Amino acid sequence: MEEKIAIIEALLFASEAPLTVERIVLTLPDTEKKEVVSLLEGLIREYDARGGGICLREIAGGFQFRTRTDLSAWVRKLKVGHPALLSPAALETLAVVAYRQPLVKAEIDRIRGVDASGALRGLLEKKIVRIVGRKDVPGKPIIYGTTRKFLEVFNLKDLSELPTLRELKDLQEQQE
Amino acid sequence: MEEKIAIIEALLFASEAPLTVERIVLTLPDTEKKEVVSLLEGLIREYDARGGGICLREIAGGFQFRTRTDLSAWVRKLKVGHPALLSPAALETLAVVAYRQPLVKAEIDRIRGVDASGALRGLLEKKIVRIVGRKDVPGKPIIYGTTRKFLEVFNLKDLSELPTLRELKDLQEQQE
Amino acid sequence: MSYEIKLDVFEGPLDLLLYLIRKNEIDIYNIPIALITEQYLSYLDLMRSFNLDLAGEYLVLASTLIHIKSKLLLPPAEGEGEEEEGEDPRAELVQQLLEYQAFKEAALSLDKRPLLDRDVFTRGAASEEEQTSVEEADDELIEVDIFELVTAFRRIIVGLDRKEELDIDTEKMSLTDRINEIMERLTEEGQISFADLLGDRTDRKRIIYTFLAILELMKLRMVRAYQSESFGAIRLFPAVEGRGEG
Repeated sequence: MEEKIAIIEALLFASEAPLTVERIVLTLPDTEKKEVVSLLEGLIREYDARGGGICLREIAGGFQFRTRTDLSAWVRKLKVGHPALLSPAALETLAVVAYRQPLVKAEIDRIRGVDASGALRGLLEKKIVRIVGRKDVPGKPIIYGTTRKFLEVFNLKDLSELPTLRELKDLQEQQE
Repeated sequence: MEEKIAIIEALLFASEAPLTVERIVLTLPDTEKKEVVSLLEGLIREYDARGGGICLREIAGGFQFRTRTDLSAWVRKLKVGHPALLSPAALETLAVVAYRQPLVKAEIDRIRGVDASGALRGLLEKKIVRIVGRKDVPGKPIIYGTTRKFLEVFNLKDLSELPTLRELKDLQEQQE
Repeated sequence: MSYEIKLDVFEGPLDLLLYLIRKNEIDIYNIPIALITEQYLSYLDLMRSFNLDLAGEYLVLASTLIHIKSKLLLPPAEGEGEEEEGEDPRAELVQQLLEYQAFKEAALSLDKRPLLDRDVFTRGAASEEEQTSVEEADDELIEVDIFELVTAFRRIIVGLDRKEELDIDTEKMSLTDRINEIMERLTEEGQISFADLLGDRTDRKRIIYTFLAILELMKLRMVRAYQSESFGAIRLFPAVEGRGEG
């Protein structure tokens, strides 16, 4: 394969947004716009003829590799059960619960300085936080704690394996 | 092209992380692990023979499309900002963790002859190193190890692919 | 001075020592300690004169070198056979240097690999499927690191009263483990006796933590404890029936 095509292919693949012809021309020295367009057209034809899982398409004024549309059902199947990430709010709430449990929501709100209802609901749904019980005081507030799944997610034998703030501080202080 | 290969190619392309054979088998019905492996090997050969801008590689226990190493200068030109490079201190610390894991910080400090806190923290933040657990000795020190991201960043199939550490010749032998 | 630029590139005392050994083309197994000690110390002086922060480890190695040097000057103790594998005072240091050198080389070879986002790149764009959110699976996997969790906690705590920073001790966490366990069983079984809670595992630590956990739960008004007669079985009940968010 001609080296120029290989370079364009690498650029297309690594680019975050659809790649414009202008951008390719800027990156490759001594290359005319016309030449780039014809190389791109060649690439599109090559991938289409090959009939593989990927194709090159002109999108939003640029060019981008995509999975073949008729294979989307398979790709969606792959995405199910993809590990979820915790939002910063969820992570903070979880941290407070983990280190201060068993505790009531009012205490979480106080420490975080914001209402933790939304984040807490999400954590309950994900089953990493649970209702431990209720307090026998007026209002019967709910007490929260972490679950066994929490230990699994963080790969901990038990809660005493949680790193302490002091340990984190030790790691930090040397940085200056 | 056989439809199965096209599907696998689409899955590989769509997956954010290196895709394991197990995952492919789970997604494709009536497909044996052995068959998937041989199809993957075929794809690797096909892309290599084609000499285009992308190649398929076995990384971190899975398979992933990557740009060809020798085209890196071109792709870097396209990407804004420079990748966060690891400092020599970070690399040394990482080498010790990679070869001696699971291990505690005191062992890293001993081998490097300096306090590794700062470097270790940086590696934890980059998610190249992680907290594995605690050692069951007085003080319960934290044990560290490398992550899957370490394999992804350093282009490794698994830890056994690390080049062997230069043999530490026994002092006595050497003197004879 | 050729070594001016070298001053802050050392990764530590061992690195400096290796540099001196290489510079002098010395056999690492047979280090002329007097010469190396002298050069090492003058480097430290130089570093000091440039007001560079000298990590304590540099001084530790300096004293080790001086110690080895003085040992080598002493005549061998009487009766010590010549051919015996006499302890070379340098042996430990050499071993340490060799080990460090091996890792230093390993670090360099790691850096020579095709690194992600430096030499190789993965697909840059998010695929169409990633952009549209996927329905959450029932038993969802969560990808998060313990280090992120502590960092998040520290971020919050730092803004608070210093008292909050009182360290989390592992004792408290062991207690919390027991509390969670007790409450879990209480929700399942409705009530439970102290003896049941202990089960077969009656080691001292477990008895103490179980007892402390119950006291804590009573203080928190989460359980009630009843005893039908003196010295009779203590039974625990949830303080408030029912669960679920209300």
